Amino acid sequence: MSDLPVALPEAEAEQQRAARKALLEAIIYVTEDPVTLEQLAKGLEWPKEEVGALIGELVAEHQAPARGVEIRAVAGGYKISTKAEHHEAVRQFVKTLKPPLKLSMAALETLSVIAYKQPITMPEIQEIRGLTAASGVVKTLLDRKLITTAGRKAVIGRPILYKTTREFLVQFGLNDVSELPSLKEFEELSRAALGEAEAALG
Amino acid sequence: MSDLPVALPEAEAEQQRAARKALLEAIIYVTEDPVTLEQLAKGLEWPKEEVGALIGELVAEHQAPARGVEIRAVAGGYKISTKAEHHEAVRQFVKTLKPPLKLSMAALETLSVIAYKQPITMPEIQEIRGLTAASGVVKTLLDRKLITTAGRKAVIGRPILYKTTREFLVQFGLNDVSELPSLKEFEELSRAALGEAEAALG
Amino acid sequence: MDASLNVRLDKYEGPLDLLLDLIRRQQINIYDIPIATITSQYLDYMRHAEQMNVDLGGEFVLVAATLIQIKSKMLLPAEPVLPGEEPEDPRAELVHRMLEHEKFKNAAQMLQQKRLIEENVWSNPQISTFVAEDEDPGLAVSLIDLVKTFEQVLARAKNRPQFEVSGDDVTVAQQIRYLKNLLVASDEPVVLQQIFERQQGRRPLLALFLAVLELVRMQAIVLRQQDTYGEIVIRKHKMFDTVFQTDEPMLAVDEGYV
Repeated sequence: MSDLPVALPEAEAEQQRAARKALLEAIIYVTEDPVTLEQLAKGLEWPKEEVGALIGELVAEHQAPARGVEIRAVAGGYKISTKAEHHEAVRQFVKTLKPPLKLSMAALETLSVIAYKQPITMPEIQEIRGLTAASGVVKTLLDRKLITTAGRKAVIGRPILYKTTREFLVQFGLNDVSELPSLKEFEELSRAALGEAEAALG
Repeated sequence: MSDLPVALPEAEAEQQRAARKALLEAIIYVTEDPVTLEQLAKGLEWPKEEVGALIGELVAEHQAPARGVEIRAVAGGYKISTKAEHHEAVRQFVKTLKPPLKLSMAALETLSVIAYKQPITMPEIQEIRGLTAASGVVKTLLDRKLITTAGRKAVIGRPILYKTTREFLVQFGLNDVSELPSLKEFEELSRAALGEAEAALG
Repeated sequence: MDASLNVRLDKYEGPLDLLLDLIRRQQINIYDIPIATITSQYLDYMRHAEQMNVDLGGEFVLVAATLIQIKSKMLLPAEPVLPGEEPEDPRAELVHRMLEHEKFKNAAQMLQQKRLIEENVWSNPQISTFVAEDEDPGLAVSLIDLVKTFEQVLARAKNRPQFEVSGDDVTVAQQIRYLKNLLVASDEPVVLQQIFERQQGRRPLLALFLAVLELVRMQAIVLRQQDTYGEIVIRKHKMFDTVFQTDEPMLAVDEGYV
């Protein structure tokens, strides 16, 4: 029998212990900077000794070989991270993931001009974008196989024409270039969005 | 004694199992987009069935009350996050982690129409919602990347078809659109709510 | 009319919403709507909205017409039906539409609850520590980004002449905005000489020169010259985005060069 007035029955105490450990794990998991014992004790209003003891248990449990992450004491606080022994394998795995198509703003602009105005030459792209430098971007798009050449235009200088590729269609989930939303359709959507916003304000 | 030539002694097999589970946990911990069974099996060059079985064990183990994070099936993949039951306490420590996705009721209704009837055109959405102006809301949903275009419908005017995105699944914690409760269930709800006067009177 | 039925002027999303609300608040069985009562309540609401200068839109009028039509049909003797055939209820079509609408309202609420759960869980992926640094950052793009971007390019093209030929009244602030837009839209450094050559007249040229100096002072841009007498190029300073986060620096410039 416990002689403390606030003592809980054993099962209940065990439950509370589990719940507190879980919450500590959750907090250490989400916080960006290592979170200190003091921050945890103060923020949760739990006794510092108890927080320390629970974290000790968490650290030990994460050491098990079947666990992929560990809790480490870093810069006076605690932080969850993957174990060093897995780093190489994780790095290898991340490389196998197909990254989503990412483009810089300049590349996206150029690609949109080519998509809607194809076939189109470099001077024409520059004219529409109002910028002198676009060749680097076109090279990037060619490298990514989003665009390809489509012969030469029969004007002075015979500049190369560019068009979008099959890969472009795949990346943007299109069956055909004719499926591109027309500018008119998009403008109607935008106008409607503006109109409705005004109505909501008015 | 095992009669398979490649079979490992039991202890060694157990060790390998633990190590693989740990690595899976590390990978799911690290990746931002929900990582799929296929990606894991392919990237690690392990049998898909084994990966599935190990993840099943991981999911179950994280359910324990003393664990603060869980592995959830979202958008066809797996993702680690804190448990919803800890949200209040965790929020205190991470005031700025996640900007909330604020959607009006009109946007949510349009989104639900698209989710259940996809792929669907704007006129069809307007028909169901009984409203002429729904395009502004559709634009908002497009901007938030919750829906995207899905080609055009082969009817007069070739209107654009819309469907929900992977981002929609992630934002709403769904594994798959088929996980949505059936419309029939909602119909029964409506009938119960709007027809109950009959029962009371009859 | 019952005083408790005072129309709520907080917006209904549409006529079906209004009808559903009238039915629910009076605990009416949707399969047996007292069409005359509901029609008059509906029209009252419309009149009220009109008095308050609330524009309800065409769909409300359309449903009003439907209600009146149903009401008149119900007054007529029922059309004779063949034995075994159910007599047609003029209200059936509207009821179906209301139930359909209600169904998606429920679905929307379900989505909202799901979203609420997602708002209450956090994830802290660490993938950045495992991705090679040399990968170009860029934005993940979708089809909609493509259209949106093209629209922006065209809008810029439409507005461009204002900067370049508007002659005498070009201000330093305008030139700063012009430079800013150029730099935002371009991955590559901008060649100073080329943009100077595009200016027409002394005043825009002077304003552009002052704009370049201003931007250097604000730490929004840096000027680089590779070789002596070589081309001078403008690049974004690493503070570029910070500088343009607020309108303050622009307002200061507007005041400084009146």
